[in-house]
Amino acid sequence: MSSFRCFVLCGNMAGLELLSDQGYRLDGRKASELRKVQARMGVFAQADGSAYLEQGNTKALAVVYGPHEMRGSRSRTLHDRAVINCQYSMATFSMSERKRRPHGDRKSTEMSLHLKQTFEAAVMTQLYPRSQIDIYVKILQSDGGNYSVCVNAATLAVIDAGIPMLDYVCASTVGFVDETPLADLCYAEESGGVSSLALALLPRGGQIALLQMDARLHQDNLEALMDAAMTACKGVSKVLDQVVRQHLQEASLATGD
Amino acid sequence: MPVDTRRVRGPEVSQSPLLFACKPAAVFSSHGPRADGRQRDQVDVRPVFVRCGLVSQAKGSAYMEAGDTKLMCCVYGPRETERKDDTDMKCGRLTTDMRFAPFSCPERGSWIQGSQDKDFSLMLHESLQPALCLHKYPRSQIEVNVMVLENSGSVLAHAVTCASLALADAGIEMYDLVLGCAIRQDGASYVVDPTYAEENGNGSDSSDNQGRLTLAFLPSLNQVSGLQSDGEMTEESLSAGVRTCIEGCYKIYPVIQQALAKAVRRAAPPPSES
Amino acid sequence: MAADMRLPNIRKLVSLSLSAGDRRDLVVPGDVITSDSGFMRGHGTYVDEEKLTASVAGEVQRVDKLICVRPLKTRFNGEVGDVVVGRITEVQQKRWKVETNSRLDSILLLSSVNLPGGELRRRSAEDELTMREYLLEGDLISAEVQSVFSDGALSLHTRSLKYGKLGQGVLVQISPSLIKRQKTHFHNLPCGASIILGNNGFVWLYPTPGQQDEEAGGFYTSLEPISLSDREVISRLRNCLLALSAHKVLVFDTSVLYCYESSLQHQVKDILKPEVMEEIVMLTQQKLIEQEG
Amino acid sequence: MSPMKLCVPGDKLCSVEDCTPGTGVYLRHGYIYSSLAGYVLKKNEGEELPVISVVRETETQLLPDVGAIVTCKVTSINPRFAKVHILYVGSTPLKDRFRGTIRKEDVRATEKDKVEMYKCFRPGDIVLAKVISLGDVQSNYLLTTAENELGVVVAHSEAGAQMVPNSWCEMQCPLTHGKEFRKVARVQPEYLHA
Amino acid sequence: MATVQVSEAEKVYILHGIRDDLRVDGRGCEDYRHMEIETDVVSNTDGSAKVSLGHTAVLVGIKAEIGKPRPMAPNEGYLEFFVDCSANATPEFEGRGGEELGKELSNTLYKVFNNKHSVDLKKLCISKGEHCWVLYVDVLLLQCDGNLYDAMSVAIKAALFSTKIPKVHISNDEEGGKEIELSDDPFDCMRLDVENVPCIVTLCKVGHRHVVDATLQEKACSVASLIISVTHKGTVTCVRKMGGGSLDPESIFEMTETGKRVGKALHVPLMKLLQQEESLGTRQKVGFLG
Repeated sequence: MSSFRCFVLCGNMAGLELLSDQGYRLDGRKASELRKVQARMGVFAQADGSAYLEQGNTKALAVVYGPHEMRGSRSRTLHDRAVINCQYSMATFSMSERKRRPHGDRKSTEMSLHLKQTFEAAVMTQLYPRSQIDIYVKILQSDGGNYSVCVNAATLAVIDAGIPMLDYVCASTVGFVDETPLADLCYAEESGGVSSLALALLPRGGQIALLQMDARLHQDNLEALMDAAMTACKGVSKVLDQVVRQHLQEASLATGD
Repeated sequence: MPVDTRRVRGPEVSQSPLLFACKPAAVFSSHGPRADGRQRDQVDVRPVFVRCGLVSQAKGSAYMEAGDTKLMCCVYGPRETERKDDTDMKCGRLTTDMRFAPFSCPERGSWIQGSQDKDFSLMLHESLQPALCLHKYPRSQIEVNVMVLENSGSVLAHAVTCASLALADAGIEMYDLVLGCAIRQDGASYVVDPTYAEENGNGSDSSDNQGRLTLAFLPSLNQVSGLQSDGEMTEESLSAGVRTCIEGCYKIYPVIQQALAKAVRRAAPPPSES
Repeated sequence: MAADMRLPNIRKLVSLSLSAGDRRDLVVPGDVITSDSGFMRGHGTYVDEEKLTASVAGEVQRVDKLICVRPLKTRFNGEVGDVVVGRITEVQQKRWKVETNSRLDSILLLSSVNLPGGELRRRSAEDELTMREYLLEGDLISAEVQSVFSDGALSLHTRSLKYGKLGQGVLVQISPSLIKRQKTHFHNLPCGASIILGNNGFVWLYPTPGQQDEEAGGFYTSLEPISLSDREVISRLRNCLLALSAHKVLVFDTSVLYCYESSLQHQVKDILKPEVMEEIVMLTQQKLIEQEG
Repeated sequence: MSPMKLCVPGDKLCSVEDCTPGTGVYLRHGYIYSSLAGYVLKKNEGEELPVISVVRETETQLLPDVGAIVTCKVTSINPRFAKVHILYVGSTPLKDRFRGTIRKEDVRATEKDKVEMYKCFRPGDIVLAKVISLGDVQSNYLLTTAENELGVVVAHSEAGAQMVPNSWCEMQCPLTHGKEFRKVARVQPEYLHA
Repeated sequence: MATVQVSEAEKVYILHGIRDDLRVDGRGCEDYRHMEIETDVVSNTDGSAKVSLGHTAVLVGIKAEIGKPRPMAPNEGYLEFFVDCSANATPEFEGRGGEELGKELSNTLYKVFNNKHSVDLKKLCISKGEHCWVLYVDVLLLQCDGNLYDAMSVAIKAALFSTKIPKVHISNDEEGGKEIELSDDPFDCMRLDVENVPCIVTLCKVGHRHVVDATLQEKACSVASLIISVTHKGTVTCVRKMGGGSLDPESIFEMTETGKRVGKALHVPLMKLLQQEESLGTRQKVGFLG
């Protein structure tokens, strides 16, 4: 099945410059500017924690169940800490071309693993021996930076579930074009041949939870790119902080005594 | 998409020659008698031929022919459940599997079970389960496998009948037999136990009362264990259809009873009365 | 037949509190609470470079030298003496596993229940095999936390007449942090029904028993139909509890009762409509403030 | 004598006032119905109502039930329990394989805490046991041998010969005269079929 | 499927309540929980809708792609259904856990739409025998709190209502081949007529009565249910008995009668709401931020 429109769109893009002479990007942002982030915590009542996060046109839902008794095979039980179990999936309609399966392909399996590693670095699992924490993330609409958006949404969901974390985990995808680092890439930039790097950071201590790059980049540029990524993550953390504080403020008013 | 590599496959894309045949003039006309001479608007089911215990390996089996529709069913078990996780302690479990032989329909099918076959299996499961005394088989499972050898319409209905026969042959305790019957509604008229052509034909285009209905019925308990329809039907013709199907079930009831009695008699002489 | 369809609206929580400004006792993960080393670290905090830091988002609570952060929503963190309502999930040898919204399934030992036939009965091997006759998977019980195992799992007991298997009624699940700790969690509400406010957020609503006919160690449940008027009260209470929980109002006998009274002008099924919910909760909070002041 | 009546599942046989239900039948609204395809059998026992049941020559599927004596084969042992395959229920062979467990505390009736599984069973032994429970979700059928008549009936020595019981806890190899420990059953003649 | 455990005594309570026409949440036997509907919530689709019914939440996205018509119907497009029971709804659906239920739901949807009038498939044909529109109707289950079928069908109807398929122009090139060109103008699009799209009504038989819009607890007390898909005219496009129990013929007649009545009545507020939303124009979408 061919998607004609997708074809048309890509054709248009190839000719465009990712960064104009005036220093503007395809969607009109400056090089270090982030996309608009909107989020809400506690979207669903049945889960222990849930959050919805939009970063530009990328939209993700994260749901947390647990900590709870191990499900399925008890052999995976850890006696000194909780098991973190992640599943990343994409809605079949999330991209311009329809996906046939929401999850189970190699890319989503890898993404699930990355999420697991990221949150094992931040969640204080040692407080919950023999338990399991499920983090499920669903991309509803994809426009680049899927990993980062998932991490940010999942962070909010974990906080909503009241599970202790050392700090927020904030993530951002950055790229390098024309000697300039671009923050928070969108799909057109990601697929436009930019060497991109994804970073998940615990902003307060500056610890890195996950760092991934699978493109070619000159060693000299790495530092600049890392700096840009750190700044972007800290920018995200400010927004998340606002969301959480607002949520706290609203929700605790009534309980407050 | 799972591909069966062990078999030689045909060309990537092939089409049935039927598509290119000049359309036979209205295979399924909506007036007058039916192609096989049965009456329309009457509970005129095809004569059925049934025989139990043909497959010696299985605990119970049955073969059934209704017109050109031919199918067979094997029952295995009760045996220990394979999946331990969701074993119900108090109840046994019924598993059903219904498959079409690739040559069973006018168009060649695949060996791999498609989603339609899975749907049939599910419907078979729902139709049979209410009739079984599953509580007598704790921690065990009973397997029902149906293979459709030739599809000439009303397959699900006959599969239900055939499966209940095989279950009885296997000596599985049941509250009642389960009988199936199907009808095809075509405007104001209907045909009972439709053939493949009648089932899939277009009927009279003008009317919107076009639908198919399959029912599974427990004759002695007077309970409907399975019901499914598609197409478009008014609520009145739907209710009328249910009544007609029940009547159809009663028509084949004696045949099934006799076949079963014959199987019991053949299996063993009556035990001495003492 | 009634079907109420509408477009979604941005929901606002109802609040009457005056201190709507910045509250300094609210923290988020990573916030430093104090760098004074004289404090003790409680739940929801950790020490990072000698600074006491929050690990969850919520309210800071200080008891003497102990600092805790209580998250808005969390699984039940049981303590000895807590009253819980739970559901049996598994019958094992000598014990039942009970779902209590904790992070591990709680455990009810065969030796922690009163078996029919008196206190001092020895638990024999036959009792082990007939455990299903007392409590079956799916059954609801009320119990008390007897002890907490080293891994954090709770051990329950039902060795008091007020605990045991629950009969007919309705279970409402809300967040454990919305349950106010009180002297008693069993209430016979004047509106004609009784309530067990489990500390674990499981709330059990049931018709007030006529006379004390507790027998057979609480394993007997009556299956007689309950009168329509009792049902209506219970359904109303159920919906009120959900309204309170949706607006994060602390749940205890008085707040439930005020909410019940405020809802009386509406039909039971309408209480869950967002605008009705808002109105009722607003009225409830007004009453609560009046009563306090 | 009239030929025996045949019935199919769902056939109404009689009212409960006339007969008491036996096997292969079920009760519904005060009537007895058949749940099997087979022959209707009425048995008169004394002055009480006759028992009505439906029988088939091919044995109806038996499942191990609580209280049933089963013959099984030990497949594996560990310090806490022995795993077995149930082969016979009473004297009826099972068509399919069912698994069971004999826990350490169910091996014998006395001195339960001194039981050592390796001194009671070995893989390959044929054991008579009684079903005590259908077990729960994880476990299999729970069996016991805590009666004099229950325990190992057939065992082979390391040399491969069938051993002869010496005492209730010992068996001897006829070839090497080596002794091995077993929880030996005092075999009742009616169970001797294996 | 996400099931809940209910004790015997709770079942009795629910059963008697339904007998007295007062359900646990105060509803009568034929009342729905309140429903929130919004269309156009995800933008990578050609039509979408989000529906929440009690705590059940469903998101439907429709994508139109160009494909080849089926050989049996060369002048018609077709619909493909897929139901994703995501782990978001319940951990039971993790991995392949939701596949079975998803299959069951999508197979039923095929049946529901297996008739000539629900969607005008001829309109989806672009050039006979060569190109047609294929509408992929993807249902995403976000939370389940009972009555998936009804919520799903309402969401599908709303999503189909909001679907905008771009206009196509076919031109012949020199070699006699055909070229398909999509209209760039987002307003130059084709809308679907959803008047005849049916809604599903699930009737749960509990005790001697039947209820609509059963919660998970009520579902646990029911032995069998009947799903009926009904158009606004009252035509039934699909009936299916679900569950492990059986129904006596009389109650089937009662249930189809109720199903038809309730189903017919469901279309009125739904269409009103969809038109109302349309008339509001470019309103700020609430989506998941509400």
